[in-house]
Amino acid sequence: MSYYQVPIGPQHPAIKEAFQFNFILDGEVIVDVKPRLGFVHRGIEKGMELRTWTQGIFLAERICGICNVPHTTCYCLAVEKIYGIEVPERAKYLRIIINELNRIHSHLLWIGVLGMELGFHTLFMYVWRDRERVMDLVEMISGNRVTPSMNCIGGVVYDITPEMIPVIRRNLDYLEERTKYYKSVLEEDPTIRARTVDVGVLSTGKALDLCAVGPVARASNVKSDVRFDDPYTLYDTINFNLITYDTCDVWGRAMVRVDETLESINAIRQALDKMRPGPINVKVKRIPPVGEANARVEAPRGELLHYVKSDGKETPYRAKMRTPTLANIPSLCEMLKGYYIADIPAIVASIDPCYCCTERVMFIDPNKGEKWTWSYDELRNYSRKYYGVGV
Amino acid sequence: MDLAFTLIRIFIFPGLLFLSILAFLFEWIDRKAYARFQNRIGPLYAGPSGILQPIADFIKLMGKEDITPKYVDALIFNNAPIFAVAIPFFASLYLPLDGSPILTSFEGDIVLLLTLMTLYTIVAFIAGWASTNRFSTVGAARAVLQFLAYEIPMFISVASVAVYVGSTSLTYISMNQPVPMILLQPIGFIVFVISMQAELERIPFDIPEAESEIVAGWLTEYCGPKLAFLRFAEDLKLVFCSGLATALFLAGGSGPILPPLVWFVLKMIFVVLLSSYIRSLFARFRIDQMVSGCWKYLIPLSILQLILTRFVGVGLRWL
Amino acid sequence: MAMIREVFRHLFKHPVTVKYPFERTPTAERYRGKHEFYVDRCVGCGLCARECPALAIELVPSDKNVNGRIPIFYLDRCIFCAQCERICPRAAIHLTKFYELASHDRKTLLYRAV
Amino acid sequence: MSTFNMEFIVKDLMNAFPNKILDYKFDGARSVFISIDSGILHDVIRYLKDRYDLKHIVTITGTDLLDSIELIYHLSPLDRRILVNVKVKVSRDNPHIPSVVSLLPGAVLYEREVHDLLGVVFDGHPSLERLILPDDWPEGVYPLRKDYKVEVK
Repeated sequence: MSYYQVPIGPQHPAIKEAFQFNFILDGEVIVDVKPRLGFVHRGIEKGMELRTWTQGIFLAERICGICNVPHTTCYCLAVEKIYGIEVPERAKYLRIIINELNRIHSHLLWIGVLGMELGFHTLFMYVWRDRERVMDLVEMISGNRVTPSMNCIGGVVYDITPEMIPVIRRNLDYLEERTKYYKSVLEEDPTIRARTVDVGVLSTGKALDLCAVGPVARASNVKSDVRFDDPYTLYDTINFNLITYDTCDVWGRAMVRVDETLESINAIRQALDKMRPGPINVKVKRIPPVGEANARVEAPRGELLHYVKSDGKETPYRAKMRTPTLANIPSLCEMLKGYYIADIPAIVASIDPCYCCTERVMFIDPNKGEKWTWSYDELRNYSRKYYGVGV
Repeated sequence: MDLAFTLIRIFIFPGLLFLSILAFLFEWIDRKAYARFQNRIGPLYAGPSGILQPIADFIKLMGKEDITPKYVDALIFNNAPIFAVAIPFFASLYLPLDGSPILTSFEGDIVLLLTLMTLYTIVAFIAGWASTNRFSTVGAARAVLQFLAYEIPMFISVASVAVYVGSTSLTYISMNQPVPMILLQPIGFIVFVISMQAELERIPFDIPEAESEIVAGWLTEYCGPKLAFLRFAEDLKLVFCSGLATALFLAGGSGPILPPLVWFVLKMIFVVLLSSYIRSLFARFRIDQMVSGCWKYLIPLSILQLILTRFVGVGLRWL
Repeated sequence: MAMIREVFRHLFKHPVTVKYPFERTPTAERYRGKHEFYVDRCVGCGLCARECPALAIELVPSDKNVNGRIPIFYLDRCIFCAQCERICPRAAIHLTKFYELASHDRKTLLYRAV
Repeated sequence: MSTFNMEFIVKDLMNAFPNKILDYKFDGARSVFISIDSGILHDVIRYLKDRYDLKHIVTITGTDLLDSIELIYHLSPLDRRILVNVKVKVSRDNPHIPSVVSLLPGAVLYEREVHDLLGVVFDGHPSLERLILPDDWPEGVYPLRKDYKVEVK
């Protein structure tokens, strides 16, 4: 039986980000998968060591374009643990609100992308139209649709003023109604079910062995959500239930994400009710004491861990971040075996890959054949001379 | 004098020029309706509300560099677009646009038209195979696989109309339908529209060029003028298929006060809108689901329609 | 298939997309766009240049204040995080709601207030 | 043993591996750093895995401490309630440590990442190829080591 190898990526119109999977095929059926990452690896961990603590927040935020709020929350939580400070209660609720808004925005984005991968462009258009409501809310609160940069070490930067609350509530009601409609579409539409039910199956045992995280694990009946198990920023005072499905397939992951969006909506409502007026951040010294800490946050794609180590200097000694997508890659390779080429986009999309999360690249120049590193000054002067800007 | 008149008829008025304008118009209607179904505006800037957008795309593609990849079977690769445009053009000449066919009409010209459409799929296959690119070979294989699935129900539903009206000449059928066949043979019309959607390779049957899996299927290696011609061929096929549907099921040019040509184009636009509506309702099927779906559902339905026509139809003949 | 009614209803709804250059969707009050620099308020402390995560602010000599330097802003490198606005002791920097910064030449993206 | 408390685990480890546990430090209510001698890494992980069901490895963090390389294995149980971080030191010039992929299959990518960026060799790892760095990255140059200078302003 002859196999032939179809490389999908690193540049492929269906896959938004640069990663490469070598699929060993037997006809149209996938026999084996070999991932090759590293195409958008940007050396952020090394970059963190060159930036001051506050500048690190903005770098952490640019790890991923979609789930940037959890990255800043996790980084600030870890650094606050080193400082040993307690964030004011209102700031904690504001963090819950902005995190859950980010989860809704990320999940709706993913449902649209699933529609696009399955060739259902209308669903993509509708879902992304409704997602604009969440983006407008984030813009209203923080001033920027995509990178709110809401967190700072010691609390939150932007506050929710009383006249914003009715606008938020009205938009949440609209979003709830639309998400319920999309849930019914995902449940009833025969073409979607034909392409997603029993596709990319990941058994519960395999999900546990390969340490899958987030909706991928929860769709294989693994009860793991950092907001419940290891609550941070007052998640324990919000009662909302942990969604799991036992269908273990792409459809199950879709339903987990849709239900989680509904849960996030009423989590925001509870946070809005429980919020009391008060300070939104605490002033901190510029340099934290010596020490190390790690913090975990439930990003839309799964459990996210930040580990930070300080040696009393202006810049962190070591900052490590493990993004959920990296944890899901072994499970993804497991899921792909035995399915058709046509299922690849649906299965790959089902773990909601965020490859710029997983990657951090170094600066080298292959065509000159050698590697050299530049200081920031040289980099900036080079770019200025190159563009002839006022030097 | 008579020769000049027929030449004008073939090349200018209801012939090639008019058909090309119709092709661009239908693409605009299709894109505008598809956008409105998705709550978007659709083409907007080129010409009044974007009506010149298809022509703008065509000219832009014509202006691009014409690349023939090295390892490609140049002879077939370069000539495939020409065949792809010629086939729908030639087939559309048989449509009874203004009551009488553009070129001629003879007994059995339906069979010719359907074989021309089969020929188009063969052209698509050899074009995909000739471009030796992995994605296009998979796309070409899928095009032929899909062709096996939708051809049979399409032929049977056309046959049941021919059996009912008692002739296999397109003009005769479209002229002497007592009542538009869509009313008499609804199942046949549904089967025809679905297989037409598959023939035009539109969602939910655009598997041969499914961009999320195999880039652009058999079109992957084409760019520049060749791609412009292939896109233009697809628009022409849309014109031809909607014309065929109109002539067979919607009683061609006959209609109360308006001249037959206007009626014919209006009905074609209705069929295009219907196809665009279907396009916005479905996700793409997988190739094995599509083939099994056609064999399990479409063929029995079309055979049922044939049986109904044979027995029930005759009873209604005196209508 | 399940969206038959919904899709048909949309045929008669007004499209949500906007004809951009002719119509614009309003931006929020707190939108962080192009900087606005009040030369008279600035004392040339240089806090903004030090704090900027993207190193997009540079201090150039000028006679406008006692420390003899004022910041200039490289908008093509700036990430519009408004950290300079927060850190400035004299509120000399404010990010306006202007966001149309696309240009053919990066020199136009160098915002030099004076 | 649903409500783990951290002191109990540390004490249990202490008497299970007498004087091999170097020191420990609590990091918040549900997380602890435990430094151990690199020789007993496998036994400690197997012990934690069997007794406390710590099957989920979150990640492996490598840090260059100039005199040695420190590896932290962040482990957490199936219901993710707590974080036990096992710290191990490895010599800097030829860092070798047994791979834990046999115990925790999920660690296969993390070990390749640490190998790429810090040069730690995990003996027994099924396929220790390059994961992140580009193919033409020179051998022996490990970006996350402190001696890899990217000068700063």
